[in-house]
Amino acid sequence: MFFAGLDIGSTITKVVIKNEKKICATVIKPTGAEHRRLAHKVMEDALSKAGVPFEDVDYIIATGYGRINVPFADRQVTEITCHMRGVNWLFPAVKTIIDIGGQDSKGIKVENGKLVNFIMNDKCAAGTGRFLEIIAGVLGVKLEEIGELSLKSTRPSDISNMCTVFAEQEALLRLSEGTPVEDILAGIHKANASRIHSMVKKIKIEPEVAITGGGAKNRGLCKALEEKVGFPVVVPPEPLITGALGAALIAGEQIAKIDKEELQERQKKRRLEAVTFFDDESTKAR
Amino acid sequence: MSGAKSTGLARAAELYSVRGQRARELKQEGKKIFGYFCCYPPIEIMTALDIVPVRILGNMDEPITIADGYLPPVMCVFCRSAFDIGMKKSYDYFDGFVGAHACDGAERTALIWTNYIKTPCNFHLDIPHTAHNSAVDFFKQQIAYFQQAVEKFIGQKISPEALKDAVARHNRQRALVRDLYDLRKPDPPLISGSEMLQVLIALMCIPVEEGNVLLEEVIQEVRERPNVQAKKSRLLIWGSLIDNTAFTDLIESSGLNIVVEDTAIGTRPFWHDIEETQDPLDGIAEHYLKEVLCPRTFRDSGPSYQEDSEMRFGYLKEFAKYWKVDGVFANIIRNCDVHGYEVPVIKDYFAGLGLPVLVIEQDYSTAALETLRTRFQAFAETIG
Amino acid sequence: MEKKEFKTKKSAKTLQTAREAGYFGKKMLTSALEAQKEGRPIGWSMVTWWEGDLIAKAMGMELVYPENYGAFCAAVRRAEPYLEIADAEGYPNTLCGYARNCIGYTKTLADNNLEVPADAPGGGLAKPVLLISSGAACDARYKWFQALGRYLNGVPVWTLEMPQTGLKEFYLPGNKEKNLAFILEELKEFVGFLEKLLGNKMDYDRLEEMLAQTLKTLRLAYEVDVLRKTVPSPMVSQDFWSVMIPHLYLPEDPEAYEFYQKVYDEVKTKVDNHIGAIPNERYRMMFSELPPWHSIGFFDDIAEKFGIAMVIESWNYHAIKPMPAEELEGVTDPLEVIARLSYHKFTEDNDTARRYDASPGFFNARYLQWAEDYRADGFLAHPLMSCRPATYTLLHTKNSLEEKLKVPGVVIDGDIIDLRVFNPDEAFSKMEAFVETMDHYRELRRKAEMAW
Amino acid sequence: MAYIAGLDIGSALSKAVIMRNGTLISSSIRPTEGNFVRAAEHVLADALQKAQLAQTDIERIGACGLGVAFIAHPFTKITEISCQSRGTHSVLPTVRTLIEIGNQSSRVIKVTPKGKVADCLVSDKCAAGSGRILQIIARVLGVSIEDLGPLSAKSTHPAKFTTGCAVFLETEAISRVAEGTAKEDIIAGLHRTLAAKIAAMAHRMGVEEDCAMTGGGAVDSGLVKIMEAEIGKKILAPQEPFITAAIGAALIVAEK
Ligand SMILES: Nc1ncnc2c1ncn2[C@@H]1O[C@H](COP(=O)(O)OP(=O)(O)O)[C@@H](O)[C@H]1O
Ligand SMILES: Nc1ncnc2c1ncn2[C@@H]1O[C@H](COP(=O)(O)OP(=O)(O)O)[C@@H](O)[C@H]1O
Ligand code: SF4
Ligand code: SF4
Ligand code: SF4
Repeated sequence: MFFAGLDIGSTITKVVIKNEKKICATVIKPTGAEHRRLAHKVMEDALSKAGVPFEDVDYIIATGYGRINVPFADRQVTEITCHMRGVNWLFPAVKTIIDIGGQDSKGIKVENGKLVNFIMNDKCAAGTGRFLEIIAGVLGVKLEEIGELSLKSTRPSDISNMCTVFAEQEALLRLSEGTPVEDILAGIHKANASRIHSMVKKIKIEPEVAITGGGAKNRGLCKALEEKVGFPVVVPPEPLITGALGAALIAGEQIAKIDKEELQERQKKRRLEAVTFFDDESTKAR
Repeated sequence: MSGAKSTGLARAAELYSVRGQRARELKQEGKKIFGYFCCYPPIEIMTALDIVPVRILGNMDEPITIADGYLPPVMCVFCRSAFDIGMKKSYDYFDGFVGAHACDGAERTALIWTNYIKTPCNFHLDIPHTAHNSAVDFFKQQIAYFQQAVEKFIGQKISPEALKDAVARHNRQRALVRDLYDLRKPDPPLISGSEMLQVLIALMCIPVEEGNVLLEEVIQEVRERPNVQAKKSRLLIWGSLIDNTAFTDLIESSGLNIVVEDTAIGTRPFWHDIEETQDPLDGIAEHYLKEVLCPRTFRDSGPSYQEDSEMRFGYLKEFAKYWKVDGVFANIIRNCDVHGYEVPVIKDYFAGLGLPVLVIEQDYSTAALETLRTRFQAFAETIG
Repeated sequence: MEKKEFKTKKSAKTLQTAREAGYFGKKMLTSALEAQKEGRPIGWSMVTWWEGDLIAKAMGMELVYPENYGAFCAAVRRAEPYLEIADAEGYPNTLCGYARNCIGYTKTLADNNLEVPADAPGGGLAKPVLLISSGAACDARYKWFQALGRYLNGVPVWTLEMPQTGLKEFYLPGNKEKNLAFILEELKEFVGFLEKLLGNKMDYDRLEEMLAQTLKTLRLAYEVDVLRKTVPSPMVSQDFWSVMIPHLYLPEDPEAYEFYQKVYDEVKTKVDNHIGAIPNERYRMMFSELPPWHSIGFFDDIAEKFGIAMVIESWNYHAIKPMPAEELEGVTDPLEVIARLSYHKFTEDNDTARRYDASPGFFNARYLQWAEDYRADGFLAHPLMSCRPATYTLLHTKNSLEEKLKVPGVVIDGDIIDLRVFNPDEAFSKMEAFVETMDHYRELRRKAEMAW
Repeated sequence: MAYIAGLDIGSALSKAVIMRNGTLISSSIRPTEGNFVRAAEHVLADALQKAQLAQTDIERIGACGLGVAFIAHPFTKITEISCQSRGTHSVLPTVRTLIEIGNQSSRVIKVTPKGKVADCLVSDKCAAGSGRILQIIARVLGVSIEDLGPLSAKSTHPAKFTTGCAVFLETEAISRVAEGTAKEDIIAGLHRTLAAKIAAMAHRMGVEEDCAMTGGGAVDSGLVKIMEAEIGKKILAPQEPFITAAIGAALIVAEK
């Protein structure tokens, strides 16, 4: 039996294909602005990587920001539940998850494998991965490198503006003043971590704490967050896929609840194809 | 509006979507229209003089622009929106304006309103903060002043009979609303939260008799139609009001059925009848101060935290049981303080009942709704 | 958000007496801590404008004011941790800053078995047996104490009533007397409640004594306000916010009266010798409503740089105008005196409001009157992120002042406690531009032949 | 009478003017591109060259803008608000309300008949409602900012945006493009979102006629039109909406 989880994030799309025992394949690709048409492509990639034909996948769950644009998914589940399940499978002792995605950041509380509380910010780019992307862009440093670079700083500069746009300008001013890039970056990471921390704090941060999402790939950010949290945090080996993994796990559970016939019925109807319609309001006549 | 008169839910939907329409028509026919703020001004007094009471609401679809020159952004967004569309002439057909010292926001908005939006008749109703007996007496006196002011404006006195009759008609409306609420008891409920909201708002902008007819039609229609709702987790909404179906639609399309709402548009104005007292004003004062359960009224504290909560929120336990609620959405319009202060307490209380609570502070704007979808879906997954 | 270190220093008070006022703040806190040691009952009270506190004190309670404690914590930059606790407890972070500070503090108190935590700023607030809240002026003032029930299990809350009729309604025949009767009725209930709670009887003689002293102190505080109309201003807001403590919280204390006499003398000497509080007064401004306690030094900066004297401020915190004699004629019941006194606070500006056709009286008409009396050139509106009542009417007042009296206003966002909003640099550059504005409006007033 | 320079080193654009006796001799605009030192140096050099002057001919420099600290020559710093007000007044003397839409913040300024500031409001913590998005969307769509207006006018179903955040607005606009929403509708939707934000500021201050718009936003006739509808008043735009602050800086420093 095979199950798949697709996490169509705002920035990155992740797929996990699993069987009862192990993860068979994972794929990580940029989402791109055309994500509505591309879900099937990443799925194909994952399938060929796992060597599993589409027909053999028994249950597919889509999650993430673009979860409604996966026509071949059996069910949609929010990324909050999926991250929770994924992390719980990897680290059963974790009680607090801090997920830093491209367009939002979240705090998730887990108890006995159940989602008990969550909080999220998706109103303001400050405190999200996007914030760091923008700063990396103006400073001309690769996103993958800003974390490491920031760790070299000895005197983090003080970034007083919270707004992404203002902070971007502030970073440029510092640069013009001759402040070393690593100090600016360290300051930026501190500011971002503090923003995320003050949000997640509202649901009480209890150990153990895991950081997931693309933000967790950034060691500088993780360190800054750890300092804020006040005790060590764990980071999954591949923090990007916890959502997709959780989705695949839930898919596995779902199968148990469905009888064979219905399953086959579903599989027959399913097509691995692109979304062709747009349900966007602005393209509809009102 | 179409020539052929629609009935029942369709009519409610119409009245809901063009809110001032019916009142404007009635004004053409020579009726007087009064706008009132929040659910505290006694509409019975207006009805007794054949005035049409229209509840002042905001508009979540309309960005707040003009109000920014008068009401600072830290003020309750609902109040700001109401004032904003007031300044944009949405309520230019009012013959009277009844402000009330309900909560700070409502009070200050009303006071400032009268400086900038002129209506022939104005009254500001003071409402005490406690429900002590002396407070009820005081409130009764204020209502009497209100009555006199309206009588003077119309040029006619209200006879005790007329007032009793108005109370009876409004009580009838309350009873019908409760009947309609009963139809949400089955699982899935027979009427959706959005439909309910349309009906309730429709009631708030038409005369009471028309409302009662509408309710009877709706009840019959809902009873007779096949149940089209899907089975989903059952949600109780507590807190600041919701006055736009875009919001309830969002919730109900996220795996939740709204089955009861303890808000100023939901159960609060309708849950208790006014007692038909010798002097009708006694029953009216008692009702609004003691039985309209907005946290703006301070109820004397209980001997312990638990008993205090029980005294204040015991009715919610009943609600939760009666409608077989699975979870609670605590809706806080940003800067609505009287509800904001209750958040931890209400969470404690529902936790005691084993019910999870989703708290959302929202900005009273449909543009910002979509981003809430994930929150509702995740909540549905938590309780599902 | 990361805390920002402000460069602004603590305010340099211009009055000698203002520097001595800190004594009273400490006195309040330490008396309560002593009372606790002695086993006397402690109450936490809102500012009730003399409605409830005198009564409780006459019953032998020692009162502390969490509102004032909030300002204190902010002034010594110790409020942040408490705000964070309140945040974590789930209170929206837009609620009243004083309330959130107090909720945070009370949580630490509860976590410490209701013993005052050793590191509490200023020695902390001792555990109360009663919370006296008030329906006057803002909802926070009863919702907040009600919320404390989570931490002070079983400590009763009593909410005092204060009618708040509209302006027109105030003048309806008989309404005023009915309002007063309602307050009186409630005060009697309150006394009954206290007697039951504390198990002793009200000492009416003591109450009368306290009341007499209070009236004396308030009158004197008012006289100081009158002196402040002088040009150049002998005493600025920075001083007022210090010296108000005794008359606002301890008016019945003979020491407060003595202190105020010293204040009066000092201000009078300055008036007689034409000495301004700031050396180069060029602009006279009014401030509304509650100040950024953490950055009061800002006012010194703008005084120094632009010659701006803050000549009058904070309606909230001022003593009342003395009541007309006939108001108290034949009134013997001290509770009725109290009812009239407190009610006067909220209605004393109604006649003014009527004259200007500007409601509400308090928070709006008051500033129109002040603008004329104090010859104000400008109005500094300080919308607070977390205090709504003091913010709601600001823009309306700003509009009224511009329209009716050609006095312009400037809006500078900030907060009483929260450091997140106030940015001294930006505020400073706004003031720089506003100075030009005041010049312009001065011209307009001159053309309209206004008195100043 | 000597020459006076006015500099406005903004976050997106740096501007310089050279003036004499209150008349404009030359001006220059160049992108700041994150290097404030270079931008300040070059923009002034450009303006000098156009006027065929040397640095030594300049008696005084008045300057404002985010990057003001990076000007290499001695100068007097003046607040941007005063500069905008004064500069706009000099080109459009009847203006009483000035709406400036810059790259990271927007401002509404009330101007006295003498060109001084009567009141002002600045969006200074959040870039929602700033002009930044215009530049970005123009680049994404491959059109110039001047073209946005005419395109926006053609829209029949302006797109709805669910965010006000300047950063997310950009992301949302880009995904609309990818989804195939018509250019016109995206632009018109953006214009509406921006205009509602800015109009609220304008209302907060009270709008007195005449009104004018300066800064990057003024180049976009579509935004100007929608703003006119929002505030119900005609809006003038100076011929060179970018350099008003620089002119103001020069004028003010000349008087000192
Ligand atoms: N190698 C990396 N180093 C640093 N940051 C990264 C890296 N990869 C991804 N990110 C960050 O992760 C974010 C995307 O995270 P993700 O959890 O996939 O979000 P979403 O689910 O919204 O797409 C990007 O905005 C980026 O900031
Ligand atoms: N050629 C251009 N290059 C850059 N920005 C432009 C251009 N034309 C118009 N703009 C607009 O002008 C804005 C910059 O306006 P400006 O008032 O100069 O801001 P700042 O002073 O912050 O640099 C940009 O955000 C953009 O919207
Ligand atoms: S908080 Fe209560 S009193 Fe205030 S508007 Fe809402 S329902 Fe009315
Ligand atoms: S007046 Fe303001 S500061 Fe005082 S309690 Fe009320 S909300 Fe808080
Ligand atoms: S502060 Fe900046 S990042 Fe946040 S919403 Fe505003 S524009 Fe976006």
